[in-house]
Amino acid sequence: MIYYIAFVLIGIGLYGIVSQKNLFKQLVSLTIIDTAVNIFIVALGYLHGAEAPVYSSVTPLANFVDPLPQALVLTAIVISVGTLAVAAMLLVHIHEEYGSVDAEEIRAAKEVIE
Amino acid sequence: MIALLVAVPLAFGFATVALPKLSRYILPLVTLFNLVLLIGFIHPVQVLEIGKWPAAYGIVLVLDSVNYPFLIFVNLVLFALSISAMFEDKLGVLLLVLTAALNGLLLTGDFFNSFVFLEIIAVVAYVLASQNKNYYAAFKYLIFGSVSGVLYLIGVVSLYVYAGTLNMAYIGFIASPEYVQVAGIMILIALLVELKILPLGLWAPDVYSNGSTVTPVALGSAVTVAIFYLFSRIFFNVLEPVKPLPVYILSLISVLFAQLAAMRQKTLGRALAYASIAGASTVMAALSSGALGVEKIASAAYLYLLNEAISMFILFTIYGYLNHKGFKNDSVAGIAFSLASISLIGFPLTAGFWAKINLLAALFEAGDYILPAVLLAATVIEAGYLIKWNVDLWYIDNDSQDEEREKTYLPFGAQVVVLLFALTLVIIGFMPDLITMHTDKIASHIFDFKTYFDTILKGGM
Amino acid sequence: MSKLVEFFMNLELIDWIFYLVGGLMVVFSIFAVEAKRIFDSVLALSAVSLLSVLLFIVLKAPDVAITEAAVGSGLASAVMIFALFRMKAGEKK
Amino acid sequence: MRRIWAILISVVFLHFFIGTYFPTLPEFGNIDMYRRVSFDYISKSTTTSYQPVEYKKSKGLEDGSANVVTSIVVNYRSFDTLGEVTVLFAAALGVGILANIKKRRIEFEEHKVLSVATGMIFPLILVFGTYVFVHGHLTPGGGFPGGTVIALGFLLLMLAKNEFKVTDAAKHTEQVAGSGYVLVGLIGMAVVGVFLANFLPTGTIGNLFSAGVVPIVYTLIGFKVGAELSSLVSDMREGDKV
Repeated sequence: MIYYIAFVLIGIGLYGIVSQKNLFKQLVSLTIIDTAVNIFIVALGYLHGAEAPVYSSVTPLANFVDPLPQALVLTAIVISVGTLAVAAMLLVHIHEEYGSVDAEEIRAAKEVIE
Repeated sequence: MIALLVAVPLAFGFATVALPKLSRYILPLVTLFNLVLLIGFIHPVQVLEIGKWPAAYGIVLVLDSVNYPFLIFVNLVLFALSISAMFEDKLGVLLLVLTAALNGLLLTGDFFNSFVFLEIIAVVAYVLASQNKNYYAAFKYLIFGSVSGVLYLIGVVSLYVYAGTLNMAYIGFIASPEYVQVAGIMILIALLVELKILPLGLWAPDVYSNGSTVTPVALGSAVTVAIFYLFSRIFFNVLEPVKPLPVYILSLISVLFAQLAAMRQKTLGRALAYASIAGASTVMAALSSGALGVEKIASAAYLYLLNEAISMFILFTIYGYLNHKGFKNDSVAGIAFSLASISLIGFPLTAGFWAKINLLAALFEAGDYILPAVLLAATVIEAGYLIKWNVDLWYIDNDSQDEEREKTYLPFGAQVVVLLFALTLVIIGFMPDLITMHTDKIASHIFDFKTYFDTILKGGM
Repeated sequence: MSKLVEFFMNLELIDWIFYLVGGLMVVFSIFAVEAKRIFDSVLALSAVSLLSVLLFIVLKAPDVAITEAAVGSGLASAVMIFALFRMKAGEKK
Repeated sequence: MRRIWAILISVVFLHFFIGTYFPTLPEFGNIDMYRRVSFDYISKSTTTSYQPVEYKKSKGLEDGSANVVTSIVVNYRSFDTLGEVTVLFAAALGVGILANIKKRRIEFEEHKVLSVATGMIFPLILVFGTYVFVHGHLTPGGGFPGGTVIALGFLLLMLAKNEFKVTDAAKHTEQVAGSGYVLVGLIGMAVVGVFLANFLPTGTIGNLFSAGVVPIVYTLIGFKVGAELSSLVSDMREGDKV
């Protein structure tokens, strides 16, 4: 079930990237994809009836879900936010340069420059 | 010991962030240190289990006869780049990070680790691509690159689900082939985007033609070579090859389309960018040709890749400095440029000649006649536009702008590097055995999964 | 019809949460992609991110949930909104 | 036209994933833990034979953090985390390089309530962030969220006090913490002989002073991420500094 949610979200993100002319929307769609993939990966490690993978006074003995996908997702989240920051800065520059973040208007502005 | 190849550039990168002026001088020193370490002190075969965790659990770094030549070449390119290129101070820190990431990507024996290094390279590449106010192209690259990164991640994680580990050798041993195919498709698409095979590499022409002396060289000569290594490692060595036919056809179309597009370009930068795409596609076509697993084809393909990388280094560096100003004032650059173009076309007595002849011979032997035909047609087109550009640049008339003349020299460091690389091409042209010796070795080991697996199994030092 | 009722009767709590949160996420992300104003789509994005935090908690991944809450919906939205402000500042001139 | 293409691509994509990819996956919530390396991560027996771990009782394990995710992130797969830190580093550096826009900075109107409230909350946020990364090996959390919380605290300060700027001190923190991480790895290389190896005793699982180098590394990461992200946000706001 959760697989389908994740992949529908990825599909929406992909649709957004291809269909939207606004570059900012493309970035938003990209972030949706990242979130969806993270959900999918965590779901791959889920085990029915298991606990969160932390030894504590509540769970002194091991009956845990798979911790490795969670560790991978931690890395993936940080990587995606790094990419996002660079992308946001690039967008600011594009807006500075062409006065717009719309792909077609940028193309028009480029032709004027050339 | 081999961890130093990653740790040292990284440590210096972190340390110089507050004083970026230093990084300009540290970068050549660090890459030189890496080269000395590689040539003098560490030799294949070495396995390092990081943190002392056994191979299936932790991350292993492997140095064997396959990645050793690649490591030397990539560090050499970065060393040359640090001398020849012109960049702002802060980019020096970024290039140190790139050095560490490329070394890590070449050494790693772990799928997720390779994803992390690919992403470091990608983030660095986005920033590099935005040099010279090329922001829109960089953003396009970012979108393409991030989507491919997501696909790579899904592929890697599904390999973990199938095999229960992330170690490349163990996955190749455990995971069942029909499942691996599905994950392989995703990883393959991700790598094809980075290797700029055409429908997936539409970002490349704009990024490569930004006229900087860093971007096309770092991306085209260092990163592409490293990713070709990763491709060979994953699909020849570790996993079963994913049905190669679609990739083969895609690459063939990409070669022809890129060459035709290169012919029609009005600026040299874009023409070179398309030529670079065509080169990468040719190597890809050769590696994925129907006769998969033939060592001779792989060996010739690696020679082709080397020739491509060195020639493109020269051409892009000179284009970055001189733009369209011609060689009247700087005949050293002109000679290097012409030698590189000749080698790229494949005239006799250059490295390109042997690359193409070896490739053709190996393909004929294996009974593949489509790629040779495409290759010959591509060579004719390539010869056409490269000779045209050479003639244009040699006989261009810019006497009228006296003020500009002073500026159209290459800096001394760049001249030396470019000339040395051009000489290398000629020397390989006279003595191809120098290189074919190594490429044969790579090719004979890359299809040998058993040796690789045994190396990992035996573990650390 | 009876099959549909049966289907919903047999759902456990965790499935209900998935349907509810997942459905909301899909709605919000469609809104984020199709919204007219960019500001709205950034807000919808951070809503998607917050809902995913809920899913992470249900999936027994507290570490990921905390990181996503701080990084994904906190910092990422801040970065995007700052970028938007920058562009607005350019337009006024 | 563009939308039709987009729908087509998404449908092809979903078709591939649902038709070809999903059958290869295990059923949701029904995975086989014994076939995965995680099983040994949880019981902390990658180098020793299997032995169940008990909270506050097991001693001298190969890895001593009660939070298994942390033990993977900072110990078993520490090299990945080094790479992850590097991605963030490269991104912050890239934003710094790209920040040279000739545009005035983003100004905020100072608000009395906000600035007074921030004065009270800001230290609490810092304490909370520090708590999150110092206890990363015991409770959920760790260096990345902890550092981000600190950066968000600085963001709040930026919103409340218009003059506030992140100074070069952030860059120096980043420098020291980043090199410190590599240095910890190199010390491991000197003491144990392998890069990033744990060279401290792991103690009793569940105690604050346990888990060897893990808390040290997470603290360094916390400082580094905090400094990096605050300077990233500040760079985005300030524009051309020169």
